[in-house]
Amino acid sequence: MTRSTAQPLIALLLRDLKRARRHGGQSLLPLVFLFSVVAMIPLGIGPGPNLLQAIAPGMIWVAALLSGLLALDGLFKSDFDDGTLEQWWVGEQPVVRLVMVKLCSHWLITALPVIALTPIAAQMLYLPNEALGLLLLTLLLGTPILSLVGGLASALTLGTRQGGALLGLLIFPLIVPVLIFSTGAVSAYLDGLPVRPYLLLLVALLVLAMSLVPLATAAALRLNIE
Amino acid sequence: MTRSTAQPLIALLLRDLKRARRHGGQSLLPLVFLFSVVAMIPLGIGPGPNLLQAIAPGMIWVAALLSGLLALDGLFKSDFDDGTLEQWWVGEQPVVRLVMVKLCSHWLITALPVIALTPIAAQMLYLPNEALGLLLLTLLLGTPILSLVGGLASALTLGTRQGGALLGLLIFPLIVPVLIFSTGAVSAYLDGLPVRPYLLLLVALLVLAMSLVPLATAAALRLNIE
Amino acid sequence: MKPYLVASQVSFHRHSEAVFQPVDLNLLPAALCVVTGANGSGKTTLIRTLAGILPVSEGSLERNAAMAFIGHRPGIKDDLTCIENLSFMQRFYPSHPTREALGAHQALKQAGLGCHVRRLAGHLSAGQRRRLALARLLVSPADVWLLDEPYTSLDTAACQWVDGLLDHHLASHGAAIVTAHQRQPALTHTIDRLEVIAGARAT
Amino acid sequence: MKPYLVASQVSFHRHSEAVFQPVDLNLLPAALCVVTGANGSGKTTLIRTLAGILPVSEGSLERNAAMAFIGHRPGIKDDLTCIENLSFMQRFYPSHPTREALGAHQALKQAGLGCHVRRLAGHLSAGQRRRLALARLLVSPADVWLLDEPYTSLDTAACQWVDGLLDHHLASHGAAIVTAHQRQPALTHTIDRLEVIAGARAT
Amino acid sequence: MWTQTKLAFHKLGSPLTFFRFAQALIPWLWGLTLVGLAVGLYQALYLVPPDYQQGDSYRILYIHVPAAWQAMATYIVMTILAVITLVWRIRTAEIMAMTAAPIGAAFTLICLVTGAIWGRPMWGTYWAWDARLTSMLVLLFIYLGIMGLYAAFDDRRQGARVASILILVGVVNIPIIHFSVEWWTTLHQGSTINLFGPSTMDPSMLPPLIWMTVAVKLMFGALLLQRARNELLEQDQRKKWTLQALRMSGHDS
Ligand code: HEM
Ligand SMILES: Nc1ncnc2c1ncn2[C@@H]1O[C@H](COP(=O)(O)OP(=O)(O)OP(=O)(O)O)[C@@H](O)[C@H]1O
Ligand SMILES: Nc1ncnc2c1ncn2[C@@H]1O[C@H](COP(=O)(O)OP(=O)(O)OP(=O)(O)O)[C@@H](O)[C@H]1O
Ligand SMILES: [Mg+2]
Ligand SMILES: [Mg+2]
Repeated sequence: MTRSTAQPLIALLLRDLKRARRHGGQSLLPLVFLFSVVAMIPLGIGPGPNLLQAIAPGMIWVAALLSGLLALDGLFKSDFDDGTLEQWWVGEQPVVRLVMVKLCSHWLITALPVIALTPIAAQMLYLPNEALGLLLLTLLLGTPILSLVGGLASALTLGTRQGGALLGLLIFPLIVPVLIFSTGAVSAYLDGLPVRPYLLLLVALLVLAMSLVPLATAAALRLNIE
Repeated sequence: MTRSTAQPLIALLLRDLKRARRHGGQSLLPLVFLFSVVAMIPLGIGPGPNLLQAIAPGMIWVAALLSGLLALDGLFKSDFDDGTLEQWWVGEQPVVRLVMVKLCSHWLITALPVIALTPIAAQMLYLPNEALGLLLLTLLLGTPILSLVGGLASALTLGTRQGGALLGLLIFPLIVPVLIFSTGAVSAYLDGLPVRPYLLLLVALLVLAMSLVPLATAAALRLNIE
Repeated sequence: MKPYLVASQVSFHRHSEAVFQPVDLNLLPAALCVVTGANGSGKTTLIRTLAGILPVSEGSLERNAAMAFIGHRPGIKDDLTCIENLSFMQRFYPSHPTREALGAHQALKQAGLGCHVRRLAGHLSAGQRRRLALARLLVSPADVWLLDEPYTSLDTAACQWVDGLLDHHLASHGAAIVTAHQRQPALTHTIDRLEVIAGARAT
Repeated sequence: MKPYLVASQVSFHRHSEAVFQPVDLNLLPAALCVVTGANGSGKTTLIRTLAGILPVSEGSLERNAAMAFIGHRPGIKDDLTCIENLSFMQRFYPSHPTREALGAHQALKQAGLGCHVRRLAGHLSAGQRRRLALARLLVSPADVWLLDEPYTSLDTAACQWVDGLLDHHLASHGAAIVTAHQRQPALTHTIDRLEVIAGARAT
Repeated sequence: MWTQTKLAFHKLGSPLTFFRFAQALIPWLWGLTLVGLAVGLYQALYLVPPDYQQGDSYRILYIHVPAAWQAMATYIVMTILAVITLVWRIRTAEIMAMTAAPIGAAFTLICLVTGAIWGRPMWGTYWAWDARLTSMLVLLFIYLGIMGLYAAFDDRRQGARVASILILVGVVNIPIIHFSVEWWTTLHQGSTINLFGPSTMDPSMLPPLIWMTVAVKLMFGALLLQRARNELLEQDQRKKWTLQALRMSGHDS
């Protein structure tokens, strides 16, 4: 990719990050959620380290999920409403690339803050250090899948067509396995069971999503623009 | 209130409900969240009824909260952006009433579905039936406070670009107590402690919020459309 | 005849500075006032002040009539159909009891949207959207119309339709304040003009 | 001279019916084509088809030039300032290498927004927004301009500015397709006209 | 009578009068604050005997309690200013209300931190979701919310008015903080100090508390006037009265 073709992509990424920083809340809200959960759970169920350990991965994953979902609404919608999106087909830039940039910025805005603060939350929930590494690995493998699948869902639901909401719903079940495998991996580790199968599954899902979803998303956007 | 003054209010309520039904997703997402959590938690921490019981109120409350927050973005924003909101000050209709209608529709769209499905979720998490009644009571008392406070916060931040971040900052301090007292009531019940103080507190908060917040919200909207 | 609207030395301040220079206006029944001025001179701000949306920062404003304000963003919901939008407007905006009101279907037909009744408003063309917004004047009539650039995006036929609406409104003792840049109202009634000049700071 | 754009019997179908009747067009360098037609006749749809946003349903379309399309909704972000919006456009839209491009600040000044550089785009007046949208033509020039109602909301001075831009563009062998309802381009160059007629179903 | 008060109000509200008033008062306030702090701290740290139960750790009370009281008093002052802002739209009131918020936040933070430090030896934990502790934390967030909201508006006056609404709503938290120990008896102790009647506290422990409380009040006054004056000067850099005021106080330029 030469400098001139990369420039629009970089511009798009930087603009999205700037707008996200300006709005802030979207990435702050899940963090607040994460920490209020971390602070509240010990109150609710007593501060037994074992129990907290068991819940930790689930809570952190829910925060990541939440973060991703909250920001999904505006992913393509705002560009669609104000006419930026249709410009994607005027230029020569392949739309798949633009889609990937969008997904990338979604991941940076929503998943990265949660991942960055995971070590602290894990500490507060008594997660052993080795398990923390594994948890981070599952987050790094799994959150991009969330962004990809979420992006596809929001592309499908973009138009005012009523079927959209339904299609979106069909997509969400795709996310549940990611959640289950990721938290499963950490529980397996804590129970002394092998974690490789879980990780391999996540990797497979990620590779699949990465190769298929951007194309599908671009096609969905195109259809919705008509 | 005569028929002619009530008519615009009813029209507004029906329109908002119709649009929400058309979009669907907003009230479905939190339900999906609720059930994926309900399905996942036993996987993460093992299916001990006691443990699940302890977590149940928290999870259901988080789903209600999520539901409320997801829809908050569009509460006044969409009317503000397309110019319906400014019309509120052209007519003779007191704005406080219109605000109350809006909050009402927000509650119907976001809280009601969660409350309606709570019995099922509670069943899946082994919550005893009497505790379920209490949980429903706290939801009925607490979720209107969420809608009220959320509405105020989104009115206050309407004209700013930091919208989201501020929204979180404004909402959480006011909402965390509601969450704590509500889940606290159920835990106290499960531990055989008195729950009256918690409920009285919720009632007090609700009455306070009902009497103050609509006025403040109307004033905040007025200042923000300048 | 009592004026519908009396403004004396009205101005609106933002960042503690006047957006436009103080305005005097006396709107009698059957009068049409066309507001002109360069881009950014404050026409929209003035008309929103007169409508009661913005507070009067200085001067005094007296409003004695039911008003209908149609601005750049006329409050059309893209996810509702034309008829749903219009029926909502019909019920939401107060309709002056002594003025004749049309049904929503009839109003749509008059606005030339007869065969788009069940189309989503988000799928309308720019001119069709504006027609839909203006159709509100038919379903919930008011004494004073405040129209911010009503001719925007309209074709010749629609412009003439708007002229006809205005003429009929004035004939039945209504009054209107209209801003316009390119196309000016072409009526049988006489027209007052008001030039808005930007305040001190804006240039 | 090779034409920038050749359309023969182009049409776009929605719900399996043509939105507008098939169009023939041969856009040579230094040519300006004004598209006219009633509201809802399909001007915007045609211009979006020519831009490549909508697929050609029938007929054939050949595009040999870099294009800039500015529609009713020109992709301005309300939560960014004027200069942030324009700098983004400058980098996002490909700039034709052989054409001269202005800096974002200079372009804003030319568009008459010199003293609104750091104002949020959401706070601009309607005309100022359109000026901002059009300023894009200065910062990332293209061979063919597709302008959907560029004169909307503009005052006399700004309309003349747009005329000047078009004149200059044509003089430097650019071409443009413009839709217009009320104000028509007033140029020194000759102008072609294309009347769009609604397809079978729409009336 | 009414119109006269209103006139007097607007007179004090004019930036120049306010500037003169503040300029005259600030040095006195700071002077008295220092005296009060010196006497109070000396008594608190040297004169008062150790507690028979808590030893020396209770001495943190002399910071904790005045800070807690000031955190709440600041909010009440802000509430009054917010009413003035919304009803009469007096600019100096707007500015004072907004500049008071960070000061209140600071006192709240001091109260929270000293309370947490004290809580460790007393209750065996830094933090618990006790009603008073929670409501005090909420107060901190309200202060932060007010500051954030004010900062989020480009138009300062608009921001001040919107934030004033938040101030008015948030005031319900103040009685909750104060009465929480009576309504829900949990960790935090109830009122032991009664300035206008018999306290349940040892009388010898009282004087330093009074000294510290008064000193903190004066400090608040000084900080508020100073911050408000600076903000006013900054906002009005280019106004006529600013030059006049600066010339008056010997800043020729
Ligand atoms: C983070 C923890 C704490 C917070 C947020 C806190 C907050 C407060 C507040 C807001 C007040 C003023 C109440 C009023 O006058 O209405 C207060 C007073 C007081 N606090 Fe604390 N406190 C904390 C910890 C403690 C601890 C650990 C102790 C010692 C056991 C303590 C002892 C006192 C006493 C003696 C008073 C004066 C009560 C009176 O007579 O009104 N506090 N605290
Ligand atoms: N919310 C706002 N915040 C700050 N400035 C604003 C805001 N709204 C409008 N302005 C500024 O106030 C001035 C007047 O705007 P207004 O919309 O009234 O102009 P107008 O005369 O209607 O222009 P146009 O002919 O372009 O519609 C403009 O310079 C505009 O940039
Ligand atoms: N997304 C859509 N779905 C269905 N119909 C549409 C959609 N977009 C436009 N139409 C219809 O297609 C027709 C042509 O619309 P178009 O926007 O091209 O008209 P136009 O000539 O630009 O009109 P105007 O002068 O009002 O801008 C209209 O009848 C419109 O209602
Ligand atoms: Mg305008
Ligand atoms: Mg069009």
